[in-house]
Amino acid sequence: MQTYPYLWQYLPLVLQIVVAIALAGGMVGASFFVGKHKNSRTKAGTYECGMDPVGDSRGRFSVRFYMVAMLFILFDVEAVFMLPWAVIFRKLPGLGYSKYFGFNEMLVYLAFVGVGLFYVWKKGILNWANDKGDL
Amino acid sequence: MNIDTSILTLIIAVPLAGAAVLALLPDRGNIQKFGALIVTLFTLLCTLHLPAHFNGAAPAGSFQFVIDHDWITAPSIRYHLGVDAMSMWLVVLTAFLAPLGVLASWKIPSINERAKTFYVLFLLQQVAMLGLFLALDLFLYYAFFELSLVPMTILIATFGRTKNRRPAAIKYFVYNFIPSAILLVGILWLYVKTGTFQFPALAGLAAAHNISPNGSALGLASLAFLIAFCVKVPVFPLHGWLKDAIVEAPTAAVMVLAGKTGLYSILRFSFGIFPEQSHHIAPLMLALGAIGIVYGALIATTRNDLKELAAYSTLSHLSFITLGIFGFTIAGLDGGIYQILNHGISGSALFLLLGFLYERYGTYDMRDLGGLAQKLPWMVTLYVITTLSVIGLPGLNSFVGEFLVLSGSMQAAFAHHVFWTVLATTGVILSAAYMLIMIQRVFYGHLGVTSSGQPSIDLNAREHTALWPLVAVMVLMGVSSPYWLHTIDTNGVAMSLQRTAAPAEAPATRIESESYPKPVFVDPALGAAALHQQPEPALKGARY
Amino acid sequence: MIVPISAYLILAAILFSIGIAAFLIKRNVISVFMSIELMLNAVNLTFVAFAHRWHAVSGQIFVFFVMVVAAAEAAVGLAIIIAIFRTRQTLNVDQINLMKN
Amino acid sequence: MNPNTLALLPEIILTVAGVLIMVAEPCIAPGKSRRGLGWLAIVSAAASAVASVYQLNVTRATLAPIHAFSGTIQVDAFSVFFHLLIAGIVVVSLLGSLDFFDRPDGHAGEYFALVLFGAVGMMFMTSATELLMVFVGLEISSISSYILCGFRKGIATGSESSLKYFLLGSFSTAFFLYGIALAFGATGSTSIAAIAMALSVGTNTPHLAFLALGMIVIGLGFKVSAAPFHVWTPDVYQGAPAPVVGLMSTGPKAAAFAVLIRITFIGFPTIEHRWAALLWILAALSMTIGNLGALMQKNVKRMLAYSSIAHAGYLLAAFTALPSRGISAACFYTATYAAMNVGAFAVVTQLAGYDEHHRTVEDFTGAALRRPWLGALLSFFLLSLIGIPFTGGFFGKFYVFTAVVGGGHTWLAIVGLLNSGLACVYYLRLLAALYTRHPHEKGNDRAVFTKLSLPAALGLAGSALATLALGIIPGRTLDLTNAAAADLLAPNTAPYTSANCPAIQSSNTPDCQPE
Amino acid sequence: MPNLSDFQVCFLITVLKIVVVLVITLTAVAYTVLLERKVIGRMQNRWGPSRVGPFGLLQPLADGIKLFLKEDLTPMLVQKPLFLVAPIIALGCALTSIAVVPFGTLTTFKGVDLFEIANVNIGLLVILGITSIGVYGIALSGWSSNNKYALLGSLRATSQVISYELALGLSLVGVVLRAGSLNLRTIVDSQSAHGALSWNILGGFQIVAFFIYLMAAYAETNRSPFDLPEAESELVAGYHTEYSSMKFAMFFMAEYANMITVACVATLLFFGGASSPFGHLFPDFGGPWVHAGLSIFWFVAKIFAFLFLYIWVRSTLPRFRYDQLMGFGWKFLMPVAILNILATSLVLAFKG
Repeated sequence: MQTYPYLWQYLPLVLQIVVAIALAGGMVGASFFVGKHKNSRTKAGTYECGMDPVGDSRGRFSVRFYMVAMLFILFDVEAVFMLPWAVIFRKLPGLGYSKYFGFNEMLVYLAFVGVGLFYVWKKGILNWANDKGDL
Repeated sequence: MNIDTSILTLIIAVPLAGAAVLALLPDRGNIQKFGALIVTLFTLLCTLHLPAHFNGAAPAGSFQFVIDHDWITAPSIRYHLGVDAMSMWLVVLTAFLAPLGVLASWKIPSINERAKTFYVLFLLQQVAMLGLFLALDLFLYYAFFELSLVPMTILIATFGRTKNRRPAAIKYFVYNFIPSAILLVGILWLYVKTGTFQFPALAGLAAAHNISPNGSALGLASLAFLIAFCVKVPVFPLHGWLKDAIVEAPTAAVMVLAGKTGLYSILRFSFGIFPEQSHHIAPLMLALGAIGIVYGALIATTRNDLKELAAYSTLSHLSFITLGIFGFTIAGLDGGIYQILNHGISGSALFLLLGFLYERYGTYDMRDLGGLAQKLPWMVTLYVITTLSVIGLPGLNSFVGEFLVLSGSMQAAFAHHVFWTVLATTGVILSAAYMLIMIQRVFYGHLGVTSSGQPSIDLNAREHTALWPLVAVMVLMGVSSPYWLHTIDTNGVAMSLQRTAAPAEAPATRIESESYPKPVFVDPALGAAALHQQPEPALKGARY
Repeated sequence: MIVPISAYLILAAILFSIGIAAFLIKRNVISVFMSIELMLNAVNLTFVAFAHRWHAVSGQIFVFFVMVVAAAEAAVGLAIIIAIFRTRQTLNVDQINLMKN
Repeated sequence: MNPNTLALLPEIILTVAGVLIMVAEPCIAPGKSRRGLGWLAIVSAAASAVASVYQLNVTRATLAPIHAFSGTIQVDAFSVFFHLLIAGIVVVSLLGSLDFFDRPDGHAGEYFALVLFGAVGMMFMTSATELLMVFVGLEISSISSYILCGFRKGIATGSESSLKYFLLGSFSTAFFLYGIALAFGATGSTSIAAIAMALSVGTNTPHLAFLALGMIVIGLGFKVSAAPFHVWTPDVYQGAPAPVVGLMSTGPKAAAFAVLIRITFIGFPTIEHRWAALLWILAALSMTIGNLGALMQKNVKRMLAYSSIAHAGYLLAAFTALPSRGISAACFYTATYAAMNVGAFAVVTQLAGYDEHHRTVEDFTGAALRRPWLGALLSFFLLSLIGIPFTGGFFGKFYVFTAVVGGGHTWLAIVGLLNSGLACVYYLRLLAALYTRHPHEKGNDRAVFTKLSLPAALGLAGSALATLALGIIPGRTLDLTNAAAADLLAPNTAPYTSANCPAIQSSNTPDCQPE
Repeated sequence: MPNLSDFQVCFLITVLKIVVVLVITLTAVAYTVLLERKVIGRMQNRWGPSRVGPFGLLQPLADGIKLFLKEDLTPMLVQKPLFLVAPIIALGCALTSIAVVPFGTLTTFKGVDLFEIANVNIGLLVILGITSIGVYGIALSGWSSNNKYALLGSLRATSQVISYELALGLSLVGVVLRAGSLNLRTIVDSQSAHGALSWNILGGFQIVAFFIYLMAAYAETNRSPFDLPEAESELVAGYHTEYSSMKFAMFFMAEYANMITVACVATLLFFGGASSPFGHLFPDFGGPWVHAGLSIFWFVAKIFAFLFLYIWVRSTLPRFRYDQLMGFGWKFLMPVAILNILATSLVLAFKG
């Protein structure tokens, strides 16, 4: 069986990305050239059920969305640590660690994640229904 | 426990403990006043132990009542206290003035409002002054040296007389603190070179030329010391803080403000550690002293404000002492040291009297006063005595000091010393002039605006109590000066000779050892023997 | 297809410098914040390049830590930026100057 | 005890307490007092100090430092000294601010928890011997501080200060990290001892090592607010709540200095001549810029911010001294600076109040006459900051400059002491203001000053006593700092082999090409 | 091809694979739409598309041509670059993540894996990563549209997607724990020993993980019952309100492509991928090509089942309320996923 250099396995992935984006871009471009263009003021206006738009649409929105963004960053990064751990978990005893070493370590780690979740929960940030939470 | 070995600790501890107790006591009624009075009197009592048990026959450079304990090991700092004749008298003087200062502050309304603040700070100031005179460890000395700034600054800032008090306080502190930072560099440099902070050890090393081979570094270090001390005195161009501080500070604080500490430091540390360098700079200092005398006197003649006048008079009289000690003659040094004590007594008396006047009339402006002699017979009597003492009337204390100073500087072995001495002598005349004019303007002539409008009450018992001891001492020191000069003389002789001592063993690596005469004496105390080998003009000097 | 390690380092240095420049020039808080992220990523690139040079995995682990910390910082930073936007209604650093006497 | 647990015992205690407090905070009804949580925080900080002492005893008994986590953590007298210092700072700060945030919208529990987490990061920094761990500790402490800066809700300057601190803090972190990356590149390791080992056998890229150290110094220079990296300090200190400033002007600074000491003296001794010159300049600049800047300030907190820049300069001066003296002096100065600065800010906290109605020097006029004890304490701390004898500040300065002169840098000592002379002007302006009678004394001024609570009094007394003790009986502390220096400079016994340090293996044949 | 270098061979085969896969995927997307309409029609007791071609089989083609020829409208107030880039990102990401999916057993030709475009050892991470990037398409489209409906829709979509991404990521950890690898082929191999019995969902006791994954996958693809971002009754058409013509179609295609990817991942992780459900119950027969063909059959069958489930759910369940949606993700799925990880690792540790 033939083997190729390590980095070559990513080559198809890169190609796929290029092709996919080219395809998507091509679609946009093609439809631009194919479709007819007969613009009018009404047509090109913002769609707001036929009314003229009121106010700026990029104004402020609920701070909860920001909260979700922040929580996501934190918890996602925490989740990232679990994948390498999961990959190596079953090999740990073979590396001279005790049977429950991996589990214990993750228990501590998840305890922190859990505390974080509990805190956020208790602070009412996960409560979307009422504004009791202090935001 | 032997009282002799712990008396110095006691002298420092009493006012310190007193301050702590007063800080905890309530600020009500007369508690603070009487407390301060008791503490200061007890301190005085303790200090009187020193002259009573002082061994006058001890050789120069030796210290008595020494206490020497380990304090910090890593930079080797020791709790090392001791006195010789010079510092002993200064300690006694400081302790003596303190109760008088308390009495002087008795009735001042601004002080009575915040009596606790005032007396606690006053006692802390005492601690710093006493510690400064007693410390033989350079670190400890420096600590007290800087500590002495703090209570005074706060006293001026809080109890200053005019709106100008805050700038005056800051000016006072900054003027003294920045040079003292330089002093610290000097001390550190000394420590790094020698590994010790102990003054006796350092003095020995200096006499043996064993501190550093680097002549210019030594010169700079000595300058670091001298500048800090000169500001503290103050010596002529560095006197900027003096007027403001004296004008603002309350009487009790003014009594300890100038003179003693700086001059003592010069005599002890500049001369003790850097004899060679001090001799080098002496001509300049003589000049500054003489200029300071005349400058102070001239400015004083133009002042209308009594406190300003007294401030410049102080500058003038302190410059006398500078002139005397930098002549490096026995007479000059003895006279200088004696004059420090004299100025402490007479100057304090003057400021007390000014303070009493102010309590009565609320002004220091001579134009508002006048014609008080009729109304205040006791005050005028004491005022005149004090003034005469300040001027240097024979029979009173200052005469002895000034005479010795002038004769000493006349014999000094430095260039232009005759010129400077003559210039200084004109200062005596000027001094007499402005002091007598002051008497005339305040006590004689027509009644002033203020003095006519106020009821005049002569000195009361408290004020008499505060003043008479001073007057008594003036007379005593004037007529029986040998008692003091006898003890002080060991210091004077030692200092005048320090330069002649030479290294006992010059290490081969020392470069400058070639520029000095052959090693003869190790102990500066034994340096007197060198007299016979050196044609020293000072030796012919009048020895009273 | 061999890229010398110096190329990675130079690229990283350039990115880092761009980050510094953007930090100093940009006026929008978010842009400033992003320039910091750019600097951190330049550092990551450096780490990876050096990890390759020394055949040491520690450099790559470091990248992991840097990313995590950067994320934590980003969360806090966003919170702070939101807080300041809610009180001041601006994200221009020149207008956030209440304390210049 | 498991060495891993033992090595992190103080941190573990603080973490557990912090987590408990954090979890408890939202469970307590809003509006209820959080004092209990505060006391828990204080007790845990004290417990961590006890744990540090225990660590010290263990190292004394075994005559070896505690190594943990494959040599990335090392607990010796040096780390213990800083652990104790940080624990002390935290205890005093918390005592002084127990009631500060205790108001309906205060969330004091979060404050306590964040302070503890910050302390965890700082302690971690001081015992980490691996740059990666240092970085993690640095970030833990920094992120807590960023949040704490803006902790007062609805005060615009607070969030502004928080933002500035955050932006410049992250900026400096990037530099620090880049320095680590370059150090890794120069030596193939991020362990401080291994870096030293690799540099000692010679590297083909000596300039890279210096560049790395330069970047690290820049990064840490921001953290300790050394000039010219100080620009954030005044704004941040002005906007942040006073108790937080007291904490963050001392704790993280102490930790950053510990790191700097470890990195420079242990990691890069081979290029000492270069970084000593660098730090000489930084020190002189910091002192001068700090003091000159402080002279212009009217706002008390801004003034103290500049003063802290100047003090960073004095501390940096110690780095130019010989290692044993320099480390000891730097440690000691850190302690004294912490004692007096925490105290000063604790008093400012009390005098200025939550909303800081009293913020300029003029606002403090006569404060000492109305509140004699607070005024006396503040003046005491100010005197210590000036460097008046019989206070810690004086002895610290004295000790540092003895070391500096001993290291042959007399001119730096002169610059430093002249600067301290200059510094007395602005300290004194405040001091004199405290004791000046107000030109038109207002009777209602008294009401504005809050009453001093018992914990605050305890905290103030603690820092005042510490400042005094460091000035009068510094012997014990000096023993500890000397032991710290000795431990740090002792030949390294960490489990480093050449296997951990690729630079040693391949220093002759650098393999720069990917396969 | 004897005169071609290794690299050129590899490159050519790869390009060929990509073209084939993309064609199939896009066709599948088109016919998934048809399938959905048909199935829902039947479930709602109507016919669904039936006019264009036999059984309406040409309907997707007709739709495509119609959309392609429509006027490409760019409203005045949009931020043009972002407005253009958003659909490209959405579709590009959707089409990219299929690259690491192995749809058949390992069959190599000249050392190149035929049934997987890119056999990378972190395949699972690649899928997660590219899916995350897809969020940008949604966020940017809403932001650039300068339309309140679009903005709200995209905000909702974004926060929903990133929220459920956590649960999704965590649910996969159990599978990774069992397989000890992030390589999708290895994961599939780890559950092909005994057919359906060794699938993660059954033999691996990852049924909890599967359900978490299922919920999260619905939310990730903005499908009913989590299709709040495009809730017609509230937001017109959500984030693609302002899009028309092909750009609108691209969002549509991206959604269905994502559905297919998600179905692929579910199959790979929980249902043994391309392996037969009967394992070794039956003796091997046929050569490698038969094997390959069979494996692809199983794979497609599983995906089809999964897609059918999607459609079934859509026609059955009503839409969530937004607070319920977020609460469900954060307060239920997250903790359960964490517990699942702990339980799985504990069992694995216990078994050694």
